[in-house]
Amino acid sequence: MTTLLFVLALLWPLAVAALTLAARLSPRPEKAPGVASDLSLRFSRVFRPFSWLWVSASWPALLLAVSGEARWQWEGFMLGGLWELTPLTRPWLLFTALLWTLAAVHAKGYFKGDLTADFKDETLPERSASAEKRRGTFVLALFWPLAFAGNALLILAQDIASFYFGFALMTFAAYPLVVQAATQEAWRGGRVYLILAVMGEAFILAGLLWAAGAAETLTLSGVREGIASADAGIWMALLLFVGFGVKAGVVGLHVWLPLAHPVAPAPASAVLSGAMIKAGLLGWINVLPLGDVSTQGGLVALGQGILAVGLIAAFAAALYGVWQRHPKAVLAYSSISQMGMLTALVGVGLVTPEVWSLLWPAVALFAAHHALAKGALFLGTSISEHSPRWPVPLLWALLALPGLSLTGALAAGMVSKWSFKSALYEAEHALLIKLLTFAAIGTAALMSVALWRQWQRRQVGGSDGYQQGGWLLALAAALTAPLWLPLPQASPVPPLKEWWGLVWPLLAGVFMVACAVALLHRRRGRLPPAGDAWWLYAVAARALYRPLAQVGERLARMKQACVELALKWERRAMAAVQRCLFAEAWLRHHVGGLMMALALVLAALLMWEGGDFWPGR
Amino acid sequence: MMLRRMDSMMVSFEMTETLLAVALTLAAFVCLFDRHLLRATLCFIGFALLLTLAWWRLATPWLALAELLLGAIVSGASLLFALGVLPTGAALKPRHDRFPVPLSHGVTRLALSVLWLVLMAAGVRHALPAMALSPSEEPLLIAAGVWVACALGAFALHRHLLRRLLAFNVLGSGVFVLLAGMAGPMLAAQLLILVGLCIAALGTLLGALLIRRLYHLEGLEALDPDIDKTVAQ
Amino acid sequence: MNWRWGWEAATFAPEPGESWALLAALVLPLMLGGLAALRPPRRAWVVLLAALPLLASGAALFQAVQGVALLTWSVSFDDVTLALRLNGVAALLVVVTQLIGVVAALYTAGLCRLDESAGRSRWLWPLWGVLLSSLSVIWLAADLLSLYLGLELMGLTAVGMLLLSGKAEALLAGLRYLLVALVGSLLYLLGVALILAHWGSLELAQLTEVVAPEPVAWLAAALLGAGLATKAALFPLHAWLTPVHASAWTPVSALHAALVVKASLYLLLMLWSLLIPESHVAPLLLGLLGALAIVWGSLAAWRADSLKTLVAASTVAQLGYLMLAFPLLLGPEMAPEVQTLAWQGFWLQLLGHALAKAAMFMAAGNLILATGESTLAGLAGTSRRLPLSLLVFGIASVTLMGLPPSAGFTAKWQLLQAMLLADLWWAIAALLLGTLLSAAYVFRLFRYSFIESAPRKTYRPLAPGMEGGALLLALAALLLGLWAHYPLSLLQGASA
Amino acid sequence: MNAAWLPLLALATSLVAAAVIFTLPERAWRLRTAINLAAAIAKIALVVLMVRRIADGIEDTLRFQVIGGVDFVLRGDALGIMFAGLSSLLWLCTTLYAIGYLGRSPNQKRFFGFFGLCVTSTFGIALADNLFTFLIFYELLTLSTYPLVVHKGTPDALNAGRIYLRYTVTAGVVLLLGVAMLYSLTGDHSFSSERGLAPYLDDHRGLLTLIFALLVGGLAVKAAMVPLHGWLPRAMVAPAPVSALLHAVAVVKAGAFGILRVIYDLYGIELSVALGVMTGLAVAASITILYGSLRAIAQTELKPRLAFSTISQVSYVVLGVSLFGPFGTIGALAHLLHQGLMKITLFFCAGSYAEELGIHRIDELDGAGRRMPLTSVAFTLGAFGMIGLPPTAGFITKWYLGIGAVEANMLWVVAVLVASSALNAVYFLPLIYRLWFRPAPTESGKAWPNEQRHGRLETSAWLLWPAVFTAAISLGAGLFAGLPYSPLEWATRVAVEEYLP
Repeated sequence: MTTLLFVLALLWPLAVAALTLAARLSPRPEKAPGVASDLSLRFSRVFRPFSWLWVSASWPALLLAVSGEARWQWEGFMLGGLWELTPLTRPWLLFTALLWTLAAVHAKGYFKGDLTADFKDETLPERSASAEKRRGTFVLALFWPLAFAGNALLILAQDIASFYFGFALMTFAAYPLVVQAATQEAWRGGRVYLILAVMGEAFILAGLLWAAGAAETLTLSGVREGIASADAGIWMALLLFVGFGVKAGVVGLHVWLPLAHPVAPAPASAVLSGAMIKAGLLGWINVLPLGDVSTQGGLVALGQGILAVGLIAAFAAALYGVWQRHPKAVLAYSSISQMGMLTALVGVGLVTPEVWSLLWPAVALFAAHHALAKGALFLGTSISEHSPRWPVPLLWALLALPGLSLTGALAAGMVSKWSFKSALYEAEHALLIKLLTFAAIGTAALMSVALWRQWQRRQVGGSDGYQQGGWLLALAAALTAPLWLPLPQASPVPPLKEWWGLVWPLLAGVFMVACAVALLHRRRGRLPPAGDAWWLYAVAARALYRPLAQVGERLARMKQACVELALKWERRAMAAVQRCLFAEAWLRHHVGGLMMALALVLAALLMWEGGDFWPGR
Repeated sequence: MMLRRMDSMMVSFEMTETLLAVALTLAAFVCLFDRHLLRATLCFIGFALLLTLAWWRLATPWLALAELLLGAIVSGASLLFALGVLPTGAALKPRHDRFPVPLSHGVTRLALSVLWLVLMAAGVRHALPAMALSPSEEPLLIAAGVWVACALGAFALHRHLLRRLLAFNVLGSGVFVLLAGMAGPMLAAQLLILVGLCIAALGTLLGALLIRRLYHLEGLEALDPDIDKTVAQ
Repeated sequence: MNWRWGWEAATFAPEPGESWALLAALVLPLMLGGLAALRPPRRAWVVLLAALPLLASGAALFQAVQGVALLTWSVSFDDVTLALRLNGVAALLVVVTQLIGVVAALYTAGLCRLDESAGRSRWLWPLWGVLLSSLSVIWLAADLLSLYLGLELMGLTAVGMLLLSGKAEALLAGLRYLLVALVGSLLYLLGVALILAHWGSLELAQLTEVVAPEPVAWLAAALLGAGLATKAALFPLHAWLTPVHASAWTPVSALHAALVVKASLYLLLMLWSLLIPESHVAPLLLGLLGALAIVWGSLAAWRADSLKTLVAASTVAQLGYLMLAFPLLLGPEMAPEVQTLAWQGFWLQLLGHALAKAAMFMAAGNLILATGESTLAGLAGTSRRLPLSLLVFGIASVTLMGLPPSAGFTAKWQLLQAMLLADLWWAIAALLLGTLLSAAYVFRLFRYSFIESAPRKTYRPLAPGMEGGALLLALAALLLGLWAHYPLSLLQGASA
Repeated sequence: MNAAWLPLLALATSLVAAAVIFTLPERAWRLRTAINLAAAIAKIALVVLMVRRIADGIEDTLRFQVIGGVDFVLRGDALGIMFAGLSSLLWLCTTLYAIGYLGRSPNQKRFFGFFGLCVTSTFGIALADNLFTFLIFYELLTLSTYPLVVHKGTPDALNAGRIYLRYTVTAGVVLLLGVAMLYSLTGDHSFSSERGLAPYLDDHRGLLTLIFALLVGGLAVKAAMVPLHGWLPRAMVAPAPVSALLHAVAVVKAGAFGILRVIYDLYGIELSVALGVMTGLAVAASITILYGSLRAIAQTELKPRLAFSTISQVSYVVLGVSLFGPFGTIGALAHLLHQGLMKITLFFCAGSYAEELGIHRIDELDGAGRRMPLTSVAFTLGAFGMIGLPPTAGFITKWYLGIGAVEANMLWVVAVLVASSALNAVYFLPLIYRLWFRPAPTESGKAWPNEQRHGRLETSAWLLWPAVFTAAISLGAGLFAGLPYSPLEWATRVAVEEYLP
């Protein structure tokens, strides 16, 4: 039964994608009225994009996650497949699949207009532009289940090959999700996403190869042990950290997030920022020897570095993000900031391994909560742009709720904050706790800014029941995450005396934003662009590329010159040969003389050789 | 014959043979180096007749007969035919060989001929060690060596086809005489010579036909009418 | 060396059947040639049928030599001994000669059917017969008199055949060839005269016992060498060859290039291994000239404008490979295994080249006949219309290039092994360079033939048998390389 | 029981087919097609039979003596049958494709005849059991591919043919010298013999190294290793099926396979390591990999880009060989097959684009994915395989190569592999992007460069299905690499044999 669920969880999304494609390729009634039979018409209706069947792509995985821990092994798959739901991956799969499901429901409403456009009469004047967008939407619908399949596979996988497969599948299948809008910005965002993704894949591949080769293993647990015991473990770990860090938005490698998220449609942003970004985190947890008490000094140093990087991300992203104009960009920076905190926690896992056993449930909870809350926030951006005719305070309170939860001021957010704080207390990381608390100020500020930017762009009408339903469900799931997330032990509710410690950053953050808005809203300065360091990278890359291109050009010219020289020599040699061959006529003329000469030479040589040249012995 | 006489071990001077040898050599020289073609051809016929005499003197009547028939009559007639003398008609118009001989060609051919003479001498000396004691006893042998060397040189030097054919014929005769002189009265040697004579006559006949035909068709007198042009390039 | 050449007493006396086969091999070509002159055959099957007894005689000789390795016949009167000996080499050569001869006859029949200068073609048949017989005599003879007879007959008939096309350039080339060949024979005769005078015998088996390294042997070797080298068109005395082949009729060129020049080379090798088996410098000189021949001939073929000139010039280069074998075969300190390898390589190259060159000339003749063009450029675009002729040319050129699995390759392989063992690096370089250059000139034709934009022309159809026979020869050359072991085992003579 | 007829028969199927095709008239289209397909299927059946027998431990051998001390030997061993199987499978695909590609164009008789010869030579190379036999078929391959390269008969094609010959014939000569030197040193040496060349190491170290250099140098030309690769991009003027076969199986693989044979079955790995030639080879292969990728990026036409990609990819095989250790070996062997499958897919697709839409340049690819979805899916799969993304076959080999490099303590090789992956992504992802995400010219009112409607489907079925089939196999070879008889499993079997004698 579980095996069947495994298979279904992984294959059903693929099947959905295939059926969606098939429905698209089957003859369409309006194009070929005579050809399409009733059956094929029904087929294309049932399997059209954003049908319920399409939404159901993530259900088997959800069911699998709910049904409990399981394990399935099949040697025939790639390098030997091993899939397992561990105490860690079960909640992970659960929140991931849930978010995908809810985002899909939201998308069902979100793309309704595009969907009808899909079957619209093709003689519209603005055909080209709309056709492109429509196609983008279809491609999104096609790749959505594929990206989910990748995401589910990487969570389930315990062997390297299928993990890496899932990771790559998710990464590349997410590209159409980013570029759906087919605008200039979308293409740019997509490009940045892809460039960094490829770099990330390269680092991951290098790290995995190294670690797996050194440890002669094919499983992720083997990689962990290998890194822990290898001499060069720190370098392997560094490679892997950087590789997954691209996905997890580690500072410096995060530049794709603020560029790709705002351009993607809301449901895609939700899964990108909620579920997929966590794949990087899961990657770290899977391959870094977190909680391994035998870790060597090098790895501890790396852990400290990770810790620092994470904290920098947590603060810097907040500081930069508040200046963003687009709410989704602000949210993207918030994701960077939140992932920074998670990065710091991973660093703790390396620095003080003994605390990891306490810490990881907190990390899982944090991840789940952040995923769903961020999902709700992103979905909320589409709600605010097409807000339903609900009472305004209610709507905006609902829109603000996940943000509040993220700052740790209430509900699941508070629980998750407390659960890692309590773990950190045990490890006596007082400074870290303080810093994380300060980071929460940033979160609060970001949330306030995001809400404010949403307010500025609010529009009424045009939203759909599915859109709102998906959003509301995500919100509810986010707020109640500790209740349903299957963690080993129930997450502790913070004692009352700690409550203030969790709430004050919110107030501080909101206050600061309010002050800043009050002070600055008259000023018309240029706001820093989204994607911060990307622009620096681009300049640097261009500066680096130019001399390289020149070198290449020079080499090409040199090669050309060599070829020409060779050709010239060849021509000359041929001319010389031609001249030489005139000697053939000379030889023809002088056969008689040559014959005489040959006889003489032979005779002379033989006599000389015989030592009897002339005239006698 | 010559060898048989060697038994006596006495130094004698064969007048007839010497005269014959000198006459033959003179005829051969004229035949090889006279630019007047008809004269050279006639000289060759004379040479062949003298050679018949020589074969007779050497007590090889079969060879004498063959030389008379094949050498003098067939070859001679062929050469005359090639000249256009025999059946009157289109004769080779310039009866002179008018090809210039560059000095370098002449010098190299002369040098080659001289060296060949040395070669012949060495060959005869080593093949017939006894001859070294009395070289004058074998005037024909010595003469034949000279013919061979000169004829080869002439063959290499001349461009006119008829003259080359003549040179070949003289060369052939020289070789035959050398063979007979060195091998003595062996039947094998005579057979070899007979075959050679036949072939030489056939070759001369064929060559003469070709020369006529070529002259008729293209007006050619030499093999490489354009040699100077191509070499100059 | 003696046992290789079959200059030793035969263990068995020839049986009557074998003697008859020998007689048939020598006389049948004459009879068939005469018959054909009276009634020139026009159809391939007639030629085939008539040639069957001839081929059968060859097969019988082959069969005989397989059993006993060496057979000798001799006739004596007075001091003259005419001797024939049949060993592996001779049997192989006879069979190949007959094969090529018959295929050439087939081709000739086809050619006559196409009504190509029918008048003179009648003369081809008796000449063909004499040529085949004289070649067989040369392969089989074991005394210098028969050899001289065969050589002269062969030379004259060859000249006669070459003249038959009647074109002015053919006459010119033929006359040059005639003069050169006659003078060459005279040098040969001079050499023989020295031998006869000094050792008093013309029989090779007897001579082996008396010949010692002394001045007469050296001088004779030099004279024989120069004469035969001229007749065999060895570099630098090769220049008469190209125009001869380029202007003659196709089957004549084929026979000439395949067999006639080889006969002189055969004699050269045989007499040198008799006279100067221990010499170092003379074979070395010939080898060096061979290296030059490879380069020179290949370059000439590469730059050739007309197809037949290309094929003819390639003969010069291919003879160079055979010359390269001389320093390996003869010489004072050559190890036996080097000699064995070179011996095998020499014969394989000779046989392979004979078959391939005959096929190549025929293919080239077909191309020229069908298109009416003799230049390479004129053959542009032929691959579409004359694929079979090109294929034959291609297969033959595989042998010429020495690419596997052809006889040329196996021969080169053996020579290469021998050279490696003997450390003759310059010879290796020449050998390999030759391969490259031969590929260069062979593929020039193909390059032209593949041009698609060439103007369409009307092609003359070919008679049956003109392509089939050539294909047979080309394939024989190809497969000879792969099944070389069998013929080579015959070459080792009785003591192998 | 040794069945000598089996290798011979398997070899003869294509040879006889070629011979028969040469005798058929040009217009006998149906008969020719039937013979081609029947021979291809028969060959596959025979190969399958041989594979089963090898799995049972029977190595069928055909042997006869060519000259004293040198035999012609064909032996169906595990390594050889890998390559033979690939060539026969892809022969079928390519034949199908070529039938569609050539349509009713002229000179088909010549084309299919030499095609059959080419496959025969490849097959012979695969099963050759000593260097002599190998050399025979190796040279035969050169000859039989020349007419295919110049098939179009244009000046471009003829020039390419000349360049091709210059390279390959020279290489053949170098190889011949090497082989001859080796034979004169050691005599006939079977690939399957346990006795390596180790006994000669002490006395002939320099000579062995020289011979190694000659052999590998000669083979590297066909394997298109830098700087001996110049012929390959030029040979792109050949028709698509030829490029496909040349790149995927016949020529470049023959070179790579030869290097495999030389190192594994002739010198032996230990000896090669002891000679110290492996590092040099690895460096050369790495340079080729990176150089090929860099040059590929600079190409603006589709087929040359694929050609440079081939240059880069084939050296993976050489790289794997030069890593001492079983994983590198497995990677090399598996890549031999995987790269063949993936690259042939890419060339099929490139040919289909050119035939159906007239697309030759890369910027013309815009939007072709929607016009020809299945072809483009196949192309995408092939490209992902080249990049080495899972689950395609390319990932499997990259993985094993990487592990092999780590095991051999050559971490820089891992860096090369990763860099090559990234570079592959740089030159393949834009293609995929153009295929799928750019608007087609038809949408802005322009037309495809030269659109033909070849069939009811997106293009002619002959062109479509072979590409889809090979793409599916290359996907399957990665996805189910752990199953028995998969390329990886078979490669592992061979590697185990090599390392555990």
